[in-house]
Amino acid sequence: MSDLVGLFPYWAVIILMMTGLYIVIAQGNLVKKLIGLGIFQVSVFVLYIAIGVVDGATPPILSPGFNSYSNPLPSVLILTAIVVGVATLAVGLALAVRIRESFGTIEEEDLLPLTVPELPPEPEARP
Amino acid sequence: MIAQHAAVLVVVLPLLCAPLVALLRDARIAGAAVLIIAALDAALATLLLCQTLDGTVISYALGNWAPPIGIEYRIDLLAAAMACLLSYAATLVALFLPVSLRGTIAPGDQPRLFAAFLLCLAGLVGIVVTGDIFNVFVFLEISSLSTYVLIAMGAGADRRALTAAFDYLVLGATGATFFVIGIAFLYVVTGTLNMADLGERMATAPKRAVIVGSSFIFVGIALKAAMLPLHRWMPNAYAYAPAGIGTFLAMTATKVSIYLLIRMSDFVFDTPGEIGRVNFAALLPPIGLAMLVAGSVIAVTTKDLRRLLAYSSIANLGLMLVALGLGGIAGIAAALVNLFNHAIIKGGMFATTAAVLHRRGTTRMDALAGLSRDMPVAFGFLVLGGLALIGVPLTAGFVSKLLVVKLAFEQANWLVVGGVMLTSLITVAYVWRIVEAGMAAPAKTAPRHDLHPAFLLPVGLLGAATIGLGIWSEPMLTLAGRIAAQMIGGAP
Amino acid sequence: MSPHDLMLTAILLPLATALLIALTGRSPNIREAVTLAGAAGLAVTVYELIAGFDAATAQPLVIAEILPGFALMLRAEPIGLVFAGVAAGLWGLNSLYSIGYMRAEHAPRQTRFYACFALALSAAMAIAMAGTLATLFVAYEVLTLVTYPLVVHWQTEGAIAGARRYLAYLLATSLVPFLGAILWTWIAAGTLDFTPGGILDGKLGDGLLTVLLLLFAYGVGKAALMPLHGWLPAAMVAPTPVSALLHAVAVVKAGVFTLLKIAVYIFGIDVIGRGVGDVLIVIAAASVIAASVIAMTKDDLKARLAYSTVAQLAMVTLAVAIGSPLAIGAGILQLVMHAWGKITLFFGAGAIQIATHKKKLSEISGIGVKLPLLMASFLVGSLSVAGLPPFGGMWPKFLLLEAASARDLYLLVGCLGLSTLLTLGYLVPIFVTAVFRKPGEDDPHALPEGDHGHGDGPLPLLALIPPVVTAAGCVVLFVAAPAILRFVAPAIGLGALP
Amino acid sequence: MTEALALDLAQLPPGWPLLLAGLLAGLCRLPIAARNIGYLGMLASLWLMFMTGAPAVLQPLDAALAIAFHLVAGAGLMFAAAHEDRMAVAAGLVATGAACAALASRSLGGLMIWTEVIAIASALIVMAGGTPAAVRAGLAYLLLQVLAGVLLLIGIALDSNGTVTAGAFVLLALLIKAAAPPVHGWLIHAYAAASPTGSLFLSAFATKVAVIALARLFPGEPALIWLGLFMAVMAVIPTLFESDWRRLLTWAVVSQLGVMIAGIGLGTPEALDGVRLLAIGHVIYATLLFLVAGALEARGGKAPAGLRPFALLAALTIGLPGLAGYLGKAVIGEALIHAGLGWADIVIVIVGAVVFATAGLRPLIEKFGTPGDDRITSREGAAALLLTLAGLALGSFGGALSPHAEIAFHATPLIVQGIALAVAALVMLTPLRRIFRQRPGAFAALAVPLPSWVIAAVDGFGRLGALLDRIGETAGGFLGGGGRLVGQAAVGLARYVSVGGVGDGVLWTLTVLTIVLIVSFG
Repeated sequence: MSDLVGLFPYWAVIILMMTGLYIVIAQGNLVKKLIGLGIFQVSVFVLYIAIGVVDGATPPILSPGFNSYSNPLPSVLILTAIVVGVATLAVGLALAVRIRESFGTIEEEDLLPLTVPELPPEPEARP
Repeated sequence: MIAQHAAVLVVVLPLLCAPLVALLRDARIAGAAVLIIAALDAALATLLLCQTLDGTVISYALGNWAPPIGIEYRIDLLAAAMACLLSYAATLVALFLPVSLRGTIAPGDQPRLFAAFLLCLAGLVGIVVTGDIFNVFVFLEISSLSTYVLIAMGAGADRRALTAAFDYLVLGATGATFFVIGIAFLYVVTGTLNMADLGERMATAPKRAVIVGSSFIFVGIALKAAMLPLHRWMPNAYAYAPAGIGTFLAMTATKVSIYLLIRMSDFVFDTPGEIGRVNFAALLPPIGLAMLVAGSVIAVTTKDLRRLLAYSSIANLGLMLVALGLGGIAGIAAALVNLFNHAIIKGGMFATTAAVLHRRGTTRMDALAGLSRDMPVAFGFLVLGGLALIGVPLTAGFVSKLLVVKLAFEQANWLVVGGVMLTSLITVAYVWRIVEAGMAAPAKTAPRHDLHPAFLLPVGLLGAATIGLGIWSEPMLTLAGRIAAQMIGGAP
Repeated sequence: MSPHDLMLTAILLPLATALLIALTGRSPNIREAVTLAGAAGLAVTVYELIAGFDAATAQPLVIAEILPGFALMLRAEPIGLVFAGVAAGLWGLNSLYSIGYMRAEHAPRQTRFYACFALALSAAMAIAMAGTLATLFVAYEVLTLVTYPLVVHWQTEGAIAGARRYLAYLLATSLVPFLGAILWTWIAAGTLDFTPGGILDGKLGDGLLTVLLLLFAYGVGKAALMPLHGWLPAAMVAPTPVSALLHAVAVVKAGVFTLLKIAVYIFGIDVIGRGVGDVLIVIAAASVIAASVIAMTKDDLKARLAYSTVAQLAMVTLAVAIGSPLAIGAGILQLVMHAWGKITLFFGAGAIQIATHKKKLSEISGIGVKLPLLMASFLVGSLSVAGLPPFGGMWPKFLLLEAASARDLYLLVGCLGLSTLLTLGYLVPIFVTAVFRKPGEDDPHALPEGDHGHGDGPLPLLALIPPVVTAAGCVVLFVAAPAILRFVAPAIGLGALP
Repeated sequence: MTEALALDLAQLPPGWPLLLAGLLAGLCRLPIAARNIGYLGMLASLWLMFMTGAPAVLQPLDAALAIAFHLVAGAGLMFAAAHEDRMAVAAGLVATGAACAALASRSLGGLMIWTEVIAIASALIVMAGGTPAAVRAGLAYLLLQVLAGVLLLIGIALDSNGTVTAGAFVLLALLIKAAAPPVHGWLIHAYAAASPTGSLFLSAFATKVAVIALARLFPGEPALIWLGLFMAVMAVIPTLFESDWRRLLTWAVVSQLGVMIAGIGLGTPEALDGVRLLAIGHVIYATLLFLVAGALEARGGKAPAGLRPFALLAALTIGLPGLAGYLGKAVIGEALIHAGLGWADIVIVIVGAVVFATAGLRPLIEKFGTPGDDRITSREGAAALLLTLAGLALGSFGGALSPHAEIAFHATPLIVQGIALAVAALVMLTPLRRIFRQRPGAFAALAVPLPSWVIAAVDGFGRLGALLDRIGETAGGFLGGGGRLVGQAAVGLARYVSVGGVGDGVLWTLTVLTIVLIVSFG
């Protein structure tokens, strides 16, 4: 039972991951899918940070008076991961905007019939 | 000096030049710049290949931080060969990219497209060159993001490129995140990110974490390699991207994932034939055969030439996975031969399709009528590529298919033998759809001008390589053999 | 020139001719001259090869090594040279005929036609000179692909459909059963080289050998063994000179030639003779009878000749299946005799089509009056294919009868006798209808007496000479047959001549 | 077999000039040119065979038969002058050459080859008859002769490894070619349907060569005697009732062949000589009769002036001693008596008499009633004269050919023959001949196998072919349908996996992850 409490962060990771994936799968709106994706990536960040924690150690920021720090490497990795996450979100949202402009909708149900492979190609409707 | 730093330069050069190209005003200069950069990159890659040809492994510590702390670039024969493939592909595509973009992309946007193209090249070469597993993830994301942008750029010709890019983005991001989760588990139990180190410490690591980690990594790579259930993004991506980009993706995108599969299974987990407990022999042949059959069958029913070639690529990927699944030095060598030959054949066909698109504005099958009369040279190269796909002797396709079938025959794996041979019949079906579409009498007499001279060099080179490697396949076989031996022989 | 150079020239000369034809596409006369020159050159080269051939000094010539053990290697040996002689000999005649035919029909795309023709011959030569099963397979595939543009020449809807079926059969049979059999042989015997006495003896049990032989028999789609013969009638959409090439000179001959070489150099004659070929004997005999019988029902001349070819080819397969040296000798002779006999018939059918624009048997009653010489050569061709004595066709049937009776296969003897009668049953009526029946006698939509057919252009001389020459060839071959048999005897271990 | 064909140019078969002439005649347009080539070829062949001192390939009797063949060819050429039939002339010459070569061939193989050539040439002659019936008869002729050829081929193939059945096949083949009873119909229909010139050439070669071959290979077969006698008697009955002269003659030919076969059956050297003599005689008088009948028929049944004497002569040569027909029959008769089969000799004499009456006298009386308007051409007269002289030469100087021939001058056979002829003449000249009412095509049913049967037998296979074709189609359709079904199923499955929104993609990713986990942990 005691280690169950200790595993709290990992439970958080799993919950966040599942909600994130659920949103991506279930939601029809493209922007909501991106939000779900964001949540899913956040769960990974939490996982990495949870790995690096050392009991009784301070976060890995050099400051006088503390000599035991948590493992800095996961935190560093997550910096990069966050940058990647943000970039992906940016591109995703940009795409959503362009889809809204040319298709007039960002609901997946409406988009599907318009993007059937058999249709002849139509150039994008310039605003 | 250059030779010594070639390992990092091959990545840094396109990475740094990308923003510079983005800033250029004039599209023509940007196009030329991309060509020069790609050519330089190819030269560097060739240099690397020469250095590693005799088996030496170049280890380049970034910023002089010694591994396992610092990020280390390990270039062995496989990495060098893949780098060459990527940079040569980029150079060939750069040759005709400016011409093929003229109709669809506004001149103002073209420099930014070239920048994304260079970024994608840098990312792919980075994956191949780096020895650090998290670094692989970073480069994976760089290449993926630039690919999403490149595909979205195809919206000028067909607005469905946007939704294709969006789908690929969501799936790609999910796949990459799975990959990172996998790395997290491996890092937890081994404490290092350097692949070579991972390989050594993996043996003593606790089993469950390794299994979960390896499963996540396998699924991440599977998604990037468009394995069967996860291949939705690929046909739309190849079909709706601008023609030149489609060619580059066809020659490189999924090949890098196959590289990762080989790298992970033989290098990181040092257990050739499986990643952690994900046993290749059990998993890959069924998936490969399923891809072979599904890809070929849908290819027969597609209405657009580029979608047909995309599904054909799925089928060929299946063949590579089957080869990997058969395992052993011969298995990996067969997979590599397949990889390189398919890149050449499919590259040639996509380039020809780009030329047809440039002239006729569409690649729908019914719009191909009269191709044999109006564009005989293009039609000739399409037929040549088709024959190579079928695996007709004197073409590279025959060599690669024969290797896989002979290996399966020797292992008395009748399912694979039967599967590969029967799907070559389905291949005949969809290749002959192209030939007959080309031969049908054209509705109206289109102007009789063949493919644009810019396409002639890449298409010609790739066509010649298809035939050349079909007859004189000895160099390709020795290269693949050496790589496989190096893989399986001594991991570090 | 050394044998090796001769072999190379035999293959490269048609290739060069094809290129030259492509270049001189603009001016038809030069292009035709190039074709004829190429044909003549090839005939001389092959003649020198045959004349200068002796088994001792025939060394292999390796060109390229596609895979370790899967090499492109040439080696001259008697059976190959006989096939090369047939193909080279008939190319000139066929080209002469094509010039007459294509110009009379004002056919489009003639440059591509002649170029592909030359390429087909180059592939046929490569098949003839192949030293390993690998080279033979490569040349076999090239022949299939090179003849596709010939079959689809008119590029009408029907032509494309027919050509599609042609290619589907040939590629499907060669990519799956044939390649499978080659791989199985490669792994079982370790090598693919053609070695006298065969390489499979002792490597596989008799049961497996039978299966392998069947795999080869059906793998070689060009031998058009029944149920898988569909491509041959389908290829009738091609212009007649192509049908002549396909069904008499190159394609089907390559098929049965492959079976002969596999029987002699891969299995070894005595291995097949041990009873390995018995199942194939039954299939081939049934195929002979069934094809001849179906041929009788065909009203279209070329379809009838196509089924006749299926029947005659099944006889060579029968010879392979019997597996005694005498039978193999019969197979080789049938290959030669059928080539000359059948090409005469196709020339005849084509000439009838040019002169009277008629394709059906029911329509051609009474046209013999205008084409006496053509119909005479058609009769000679028919009798030779049927196997009546004064013409070459008699030899293979007689040797087959002898081989069959030597192995006490009396039912087979009956079959062969019946097949001669059936062949007469479907070939002679063509001659009889054309020459002896009055126009419109039993022709439902006969033209009224006054109108002798619209535009009955006179038969161009170029389309008349080849049939007569090949008909004469049948008679000459009747006398030359023992010489051919003696030339091939050492290779197939045939002791005394019958 | 191969030695039979070791045809180096020096040692060509005896009849080769005729073969060459036949081919050339076929090619040139002008009938006159064709005939001149024919004469040239004939003379060259004769000169080559006998004058150049070439080794005596043929024994005296066979040589005589060869000369007879050449005479027939000559007569045919002369007769053809009046009647336009180019195909018959060319094919006839080829048949003559082939017949000579067949006589000279030493081995069974050579015989088979040349009999086939005769068969092909004769079939062409029949088909050149011009009427649909002629075409059918010709086709049936060819099919039956080729069947015989094939049986011969099988016989040769079998006897190369010495099985007993070989002989049976060869015998059966030769009997078919010699128009033995069950299979004699082809001769009746073929000779009746041919053109007048054609019938001249036909009657000589095919059957005679077969008879000579039988004589060489199967002398002394007891069964043949009975077969021969039955054939002779059976064939002579229809001649009584047949009104059409040409069909009547064909029945006469069959009956005379029966006599020859009976002689062969006896097998004694005397009998064999008799057979050969009868063969030579029969060649001459049969051709003469066909010539006269042809001339008559060509003029629509009204006899031209000047034909009557030749018709009389032709009738006489059938049986009158001293002429062609008598000698052979007498020798065979004597041979039968010596062998103790006296009654058989009487049967032969009676048959001979009846043939003389029905084939010779009756038509003479009935058909030459009202003289026609035009005269016979000089060529026809010359041809008839040539043949009668030949008959005379054979009849009187037959002795030179074989020792047994001198019995022709013995008293008893002369008397018996004389009585028989007298009785026959009596019956024919008086109104008694009314009892045998004549109508054309009498006893046609006996001329089994009818051409239509033979062709139907071969075409019957066509129905089997149509059936197989249909089976092929349905099987193809069925397989095609099956193939399409599997294809659609595969496409449906493949599409199910690849179509759908992004969400499905991620869902699939999760499922794959779970599968991989299970597999790895498993």
